[in-house]
Amino acid sequence: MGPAGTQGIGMKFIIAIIKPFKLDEVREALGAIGIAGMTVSEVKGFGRQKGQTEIYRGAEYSTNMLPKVKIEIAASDDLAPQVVETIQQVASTEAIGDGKIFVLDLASATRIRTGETGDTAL
Amino acid sequence: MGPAGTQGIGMKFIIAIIKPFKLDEVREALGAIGIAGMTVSEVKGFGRQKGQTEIYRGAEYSTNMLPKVKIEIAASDDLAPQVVETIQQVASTEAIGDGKIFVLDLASATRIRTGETGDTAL
Amino acid sequence: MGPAGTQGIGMKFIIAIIKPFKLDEVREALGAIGIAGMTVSEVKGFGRQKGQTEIYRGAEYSTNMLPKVKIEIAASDDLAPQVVETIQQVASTEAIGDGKIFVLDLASATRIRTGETGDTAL
Amino acid sequence: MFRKILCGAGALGTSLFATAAAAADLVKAPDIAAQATMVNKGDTAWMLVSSVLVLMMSVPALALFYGGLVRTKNMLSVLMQVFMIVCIAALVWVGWGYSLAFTSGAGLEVGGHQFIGGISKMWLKGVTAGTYAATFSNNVYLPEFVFVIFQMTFACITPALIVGAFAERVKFWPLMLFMVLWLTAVYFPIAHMVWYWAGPDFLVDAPKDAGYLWDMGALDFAGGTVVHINAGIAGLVGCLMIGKRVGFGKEATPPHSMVMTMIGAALLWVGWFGFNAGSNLEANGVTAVAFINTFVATAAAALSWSLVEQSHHGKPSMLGAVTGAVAGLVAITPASGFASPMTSIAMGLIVSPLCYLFVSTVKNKLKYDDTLDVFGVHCIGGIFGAIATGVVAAPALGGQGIFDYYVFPAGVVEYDMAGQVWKQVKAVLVTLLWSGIGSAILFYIVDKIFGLRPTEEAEREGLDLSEHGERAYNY
Amino acid sequence: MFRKILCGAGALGTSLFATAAAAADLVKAPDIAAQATMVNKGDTAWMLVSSVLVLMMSVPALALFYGGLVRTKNMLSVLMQVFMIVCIAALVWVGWGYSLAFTSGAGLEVGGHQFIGGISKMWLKGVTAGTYAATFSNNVYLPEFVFVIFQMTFACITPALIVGAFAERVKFWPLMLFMVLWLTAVYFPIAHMVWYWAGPDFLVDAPKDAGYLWDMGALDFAGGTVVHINAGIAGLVGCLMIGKRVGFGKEATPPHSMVMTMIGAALLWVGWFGFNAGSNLEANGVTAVAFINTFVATAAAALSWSLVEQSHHGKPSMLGAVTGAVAGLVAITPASGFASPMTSIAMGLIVSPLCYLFVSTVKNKLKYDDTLDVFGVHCIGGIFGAIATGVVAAPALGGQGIFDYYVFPAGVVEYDMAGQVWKQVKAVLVTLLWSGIGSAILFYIVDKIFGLRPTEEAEREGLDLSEHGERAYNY
Amino acid sequence: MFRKILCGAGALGTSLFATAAAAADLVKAPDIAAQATMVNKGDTAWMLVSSVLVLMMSVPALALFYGGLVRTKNMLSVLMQVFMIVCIAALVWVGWGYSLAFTSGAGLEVGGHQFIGGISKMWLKGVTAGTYAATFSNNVYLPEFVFVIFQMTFACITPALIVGAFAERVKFWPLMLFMVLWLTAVYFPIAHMVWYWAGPDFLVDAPKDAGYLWDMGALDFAGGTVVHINAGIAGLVGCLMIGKRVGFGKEATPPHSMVMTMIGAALLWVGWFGFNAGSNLEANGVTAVAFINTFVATAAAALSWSLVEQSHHGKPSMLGAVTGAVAGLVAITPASGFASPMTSIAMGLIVSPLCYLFVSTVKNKLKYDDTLDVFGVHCIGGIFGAIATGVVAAPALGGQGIFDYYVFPAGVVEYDMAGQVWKQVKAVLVTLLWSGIGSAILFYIVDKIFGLRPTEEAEREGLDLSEHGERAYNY
Ligand SMILES: Nc1ncnc2c1ncn2[C@@H]1O[C@H](COP(=O)(O)OP(=O)(O)O)[C@@H](O)[C@H]1O
Ligand SMILES: Nc1ncnc2c1ncn2[C@@H]1O[C@H](COP(=O)(O)OP(=O)(O)O)[C@@H](O)[C@H]1O
Ligand SMILES: Nc1ncnc2c1ncn2[C@@H]1O[C@H](COP(=O)(O)OP(=O)(O)O)[C@@H](O)[C@H]1O
Repeated sequence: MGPAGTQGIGMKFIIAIIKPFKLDEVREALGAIGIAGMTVSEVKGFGRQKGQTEIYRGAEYSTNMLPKVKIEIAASDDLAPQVVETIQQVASTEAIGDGKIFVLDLASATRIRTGETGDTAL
Repeated sequence: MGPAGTQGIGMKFIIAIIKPFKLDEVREALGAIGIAGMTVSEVKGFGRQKGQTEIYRGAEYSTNMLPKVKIEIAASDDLAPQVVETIQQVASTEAIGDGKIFVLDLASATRIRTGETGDTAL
Repeated sequence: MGPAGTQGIGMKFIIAIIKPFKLDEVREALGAIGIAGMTVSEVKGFGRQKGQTEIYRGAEYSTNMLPKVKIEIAASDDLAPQVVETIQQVASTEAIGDGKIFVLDLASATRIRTGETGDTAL
Repeated sequence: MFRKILCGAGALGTSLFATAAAAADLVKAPDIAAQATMVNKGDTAWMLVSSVLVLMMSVPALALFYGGLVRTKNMLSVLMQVFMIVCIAALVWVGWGYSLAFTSGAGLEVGGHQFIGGISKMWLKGVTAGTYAATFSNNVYLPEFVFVIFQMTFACITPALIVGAFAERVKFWPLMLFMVLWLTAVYFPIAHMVWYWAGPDFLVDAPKDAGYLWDMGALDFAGGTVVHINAGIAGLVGCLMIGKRVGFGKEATPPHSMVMTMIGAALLWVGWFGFNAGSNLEANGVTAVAFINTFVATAAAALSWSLVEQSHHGKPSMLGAVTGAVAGLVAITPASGFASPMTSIAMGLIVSPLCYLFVSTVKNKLKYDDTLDVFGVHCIGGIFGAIATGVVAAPALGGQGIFDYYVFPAGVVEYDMAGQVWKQVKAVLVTLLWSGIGSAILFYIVDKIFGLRPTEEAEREGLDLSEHGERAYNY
Repeated sequence: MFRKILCGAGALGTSLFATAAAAADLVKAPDIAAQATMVNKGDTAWMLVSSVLVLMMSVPALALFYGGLVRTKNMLSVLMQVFMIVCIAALVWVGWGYSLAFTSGAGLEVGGHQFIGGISKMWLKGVTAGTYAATFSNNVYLPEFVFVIFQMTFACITPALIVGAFAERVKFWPLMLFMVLWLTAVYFPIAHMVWYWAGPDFLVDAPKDAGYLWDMGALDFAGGTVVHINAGIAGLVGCLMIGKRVGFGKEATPPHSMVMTMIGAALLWVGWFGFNAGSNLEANGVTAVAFINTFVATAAAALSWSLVEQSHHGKPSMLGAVTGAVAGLVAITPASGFASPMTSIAMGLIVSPLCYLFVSTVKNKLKYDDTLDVFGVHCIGGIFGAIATGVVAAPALGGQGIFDYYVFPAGVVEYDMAGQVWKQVKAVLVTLLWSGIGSAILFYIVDKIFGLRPTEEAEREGLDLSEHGERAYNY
Repeated sequence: MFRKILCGAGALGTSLFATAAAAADLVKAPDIAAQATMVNKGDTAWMLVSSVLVLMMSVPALALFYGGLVRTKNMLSVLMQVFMIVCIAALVWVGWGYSLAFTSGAGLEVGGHQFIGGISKMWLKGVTAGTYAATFSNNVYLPEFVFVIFQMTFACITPALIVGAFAERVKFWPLMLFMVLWLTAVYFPIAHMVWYWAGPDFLVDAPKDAGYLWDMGALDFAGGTVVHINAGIAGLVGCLMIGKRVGFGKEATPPHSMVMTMIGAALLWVGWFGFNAGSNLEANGVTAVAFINTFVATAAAALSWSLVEQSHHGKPSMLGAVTGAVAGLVAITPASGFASPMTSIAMGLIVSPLCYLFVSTVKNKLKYDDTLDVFGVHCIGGIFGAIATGVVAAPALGGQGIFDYYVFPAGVVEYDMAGQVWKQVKAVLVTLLWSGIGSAILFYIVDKIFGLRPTEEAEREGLDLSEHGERAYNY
């Protein structure tokens, strides 16, 4: 629908779930390949990785919910594979629970300040 | 763009907004149909459901923003409808504000630990 | 996959990153064009905007991570451009860091309470 | 607040010598003008400070200790309940509580007065800046208002202790009403039975002018029976009658802020010195005994709970340590002015495993939903402490022994440990029965008339919003 | 810190008998060596503890009470303002404050001294471990440093109260400068007018050696005029002159942490016993009167605010309860050593609806942005309390009455309620005018020269980052 | 807790006159029955309150001050370490600490006793409600338990100070073991050396019955050497031997809750009056001197740190202000009973820039990871304070001077500033060496046998979960 779509400049929306302490490293590495912006949030992850058992007085809470960080990055089709690869390499500790990278197609992007659209908006 | 796309194994990215106290039940039900992982975050929802009026000294704050939980699940095309159905059934209290389930197409998925892609990465 | 897809009524999933203090205004403006619901979360943004330098005893922390608010809105194809435009106009302060609006295609939407799908679920 | 205490030669000497030249000069049944000369400003200062400390135990300490352990959505309800109970109890205390607890009852001859006091001082009638209250030493007095205040802080915290047992699932105003009734029908009578007596300069001429359990010879220095067993059993009854929380046993309910719980526990410890050492009513050597016992029993109990957890779960938790500390404080309370530091340590070491057993195993087995372990910590710890008091008070174990106030001036008596323990057991049983049955009746009445339980929806949403219309945090 | 108090036979007796054998032995105008023998360590202990408690009222109590009510982004600015005001006020106090407030001014004959003291004790010149300060009893003294300290804590908290009125929108250093000026030109004069006098052993020979309002006979036991009305009106002037917050009335500004507010309120209550009961300067029966009045007035006001909210909104909020408690504390402050417990309860019950009216209806009508209701609670509550003091002090109502210090030894006088109320009203008006006008001038000057208001951008970002470069929480 | 103090005519007079008619009546070496008559309840009340305040400094104050500065995932570990150290130290204190610190050592003739006391009072043998401890005034006594308690609170907080230096990276139980050893081998000997002496009524007949540094004439009113230098240097050694945190210098580690840090700092200030003014052991004019000095030095240091930050970074931070306050408290500690308010202000103004230099520049240069600046604030501030004490005690500067206890009754002596400063320097060096070397040996031993450092994974996950199995917050 958006102008980006009509312009035919493809973009991807990349969602990566990583271990929290890897965030700084990932950010630096992405900066190095020219990613200027991203949006980060704290999430809880549920997967194969087992969480710590927590005990409060008598009661044990063994939760599989573990703190993770979610990174969202809009990138042009050209840059996207490199972004995925960089995250995968930097965020990996080769231990279970390192997380996932999901890639979705992005129909359009707009910079609020200027109203620019397409990949110049990123 | 990713190998998943080229492999032709379709995947969906499912976003569900539910009432917080339903989370445990939903997780269990999804586990039962074979969903091994998901990512959860706390959000605030705005919709038809009316929030409580809060009063601080003289001032009343009546907000429609209500605490909700967002679940994100990547699933293969096969499993996706079942996921949607399960969530819909378990999370429903038949009261206003139960939430929504959105499904998007997923272009690719990568497991950070191993670099695997496609639905084996899930 | 979902019935919405089959029904052929297109929908978009709009993700906007804005400055926190603009949230109330944006919500009102969207209400005015008929957006009944949305989901909001607190995120941290990384971009061109420079953050404040924080100093704790000797150590300086100059982070580019700034508090932002993420709004997620599912809307029918018809309404989506208007949503994007409204957000862009209302959230803009013409200062760096105003944020972005991303639009993705939405394959299906379900209302948990009723099980309705398609744009009537929104 | 205790009976027949042996002040020890030195301590007794202290207080006597500070006000009078020698025991020979002691005045029997001094009149009010004489009493005015028997007040020491050091005692007054100490007792006022102690009162401040005990108030701090309720707000903010107990409120935070409890509040940190509930879920975010119920935080304010706990803070509000504790805060408002303190307010209401203070008003009830000056209204009729002080009179019912600390005046001689009608019917002295038939003995009914031994269960409840009279109404002569309702609304503090007759209490002025120039009336005095007795201490545990002959010819040592306090301004009566000081005693009224100190005891008021006890009447404020005891009902507040109860709410932990059914936190997260009770309606506010009915609970407040219950507390007014409970104070009147349960707390004041028990306080009268345990702590009321005519005072050391007067008892000898009116030997029956004392509460039932005091007269029987039961020891309770600072409130093992009156405060902890009393509140603990009321809590158990309440949690059974109100029922389990929605989702109990299914949903995880981890404490929302262990930091608040730690602040609360630390301030409870700090304030408890007013509670225990203040209960000596004077600032002398025995006060210091009560103080150090309170200190080391707590330390020992915190350590001991951590060791139990280490051996049971492989990790000592902070919640465990502070729970142990509170258990130690509860246990030492009735014994604080009687024990020695070494027997206090022993009590601390023992009470934690005991309470741990109740809090983890017994509670899980019996499946009652005592949200914040009021029964497991306060009632069990209180029972242990009350009975152990009979042992550790023994001079043979370094204890302070007991004092005979039926002679003038008061003097030391032989210590009969078995006899004393038996008196302690009887006092425990009387308290359990009176409070257990009384509380059950009152919960029943209030529930029938006003309903104690919020709707399931209100409970799910959290009491902060549904009962108070606010939210604890808006970060 | 009050005038002409009737200590009551017993209380007076207490202090006299503790230091001297009989009233006949009382020494008029004792020299310093004699004063040294008239010090009681119980009083010293009590007054030092009271000072500790009042400091705790500022930090952390007031800081948290206020801080919890602002938005997260301004939390540290509030904590910092309160903390630094306390520090600066302490330095100003030992610099020139004590001298300006508590020495006899120059020009005794022309009366100018009645508005401000002299400079003879600047930098605490001449104050040593061996100089003494008078109390309200003949021949009872305190080490002078104890009095300096106690009064210092009052000079620290009063300016800190003001900042709540314009929280979230003021620049740090200009505010600090304002406070130095305000203490000097507003607080010290008013403290001198209300609380300065030659003392009970000296007044009789120098009957004009007293502050203007003291001399007029206005009663202010612990600071209704000097502290609360004074700070409250300064706050109102400040919030009007600094202007409304950006987004006021449009953006929701719910308190970011009600838990901090509750901790603050509870510790304010706890500390306020030092403030009120400490203001008796001795540890005796009247001290206990001030203490219990402070306790029950607060309890009644908290309950009463909750009842108003229940009837108005259908729910009692925790913020309401603690706001009521603070209103009760404010109201009882000037009356604490004069009222009886029952009239204190009445004052508590009345003050809450009154403040509620201002905080909700009046403020919303007039649309001034008194962020934390400094005017609505402290000024209104203070005015009510100051005037009501004239009523509740009446012995006919159980009050302590007033004492004539113009004879030696001091003795009781007839009580004229109408006359006393009128004196109270005059004292309120003088305070409102002096502080209102003085504050306006000082705000104007500081604003013109340095600017009090941060830029809109800085305000939006929050003062924590823009003024202090830090963030309250990094969870 | 200090030596040879000039109480000042008035202050001395106070205590003497309160208990005896005139100096002529003073009793040399009074027996226990005589001592019983020399106890003042005002002193007892004050010292018990001071003990409560010092306990509050550890829990919750220090725990929160430190805890707020670490990352969320390590919050509970800090709270737990501080809480449990207090518990264990209390038990060790009554076990053997009091005896090793405050009894005369064996071998009085050969001088070995000057470094460590004896074992005669292990498990508090012989200490009862009727034994007494000396103060700094002739013929003024405290119940011995009061002194045991007060000193216990010092033994509790000192080891707790250390943990800040290696917060976020230490194993719990090995740390607890280290603390037991450190108290025994480092703290008790230094306390004995600095604070042990026979008392003013006995020293004259046993002039060698005093600790090594006391005997040398080093002044330490409330613990500059014993507490702050001692803990500060142990912290530095610990942080060097345990090593830097994983990610040190790379990952940002902003404090997780400045609010907790502020609450902690404020309560430290509040409690420190018990620490410093309590160290006078009586409630008199000198107590008030120590109190006001503690107040204004802190205020000056907080202001001064803010000014340094303003000029260096353009913004005064709240963390800076409270860090300055703590630095001021540390600096004034050894001098509190000796300085005047004006020299205390000077000390406060100077100590902040000094500590600031260490905390920012020096630490960053030398790259040691002293997580919470235990060395930079406590050791550096302590050294400055200890040495400056030799200056500010001079009567010429308004100081209290020193007192000669080798005569009876004790009297004033000439003040030799250069000589005194040199004694102070020697005391600092002895403390640095004893504690530095002793700590290094103990850390080494514990590390070899049990390991002090958690695994990298445990550290990354956070000590709350890995060491204690809980989470601080579950909002
Ligand atoms: N199907 C999924 N959909 C969305 N998020 C997932 C999914 N599976 C895993 N995740 C996220 O990835 C994180 C890591 O997954 P996990 O199975 O523990 O380890 P690994 O990625 O090493 O296989 C989870 O904590 C969760 O946040
Ligand atoms: N158009 C939308 N886009 C994104 N999220 C929505 C939208 N509409 C509703 N939501 C989310 O779903 C939640 C529930 O919606 P609401 O309208 O209150 O009730 P219901 O789902 O029962 O119709 C909202 O709180 C919000 O989080
Ligand atoms: N490529 C991107 N992908 C996802 N989010 C982005 C991206 N670039 C910017 N953002 C988000 O938008 C916010 C504003 O971006 P910024 O570059 O600071 O200013 P502007 O939007 O004015 O260009 C960022 O804080 C971040 O949350």
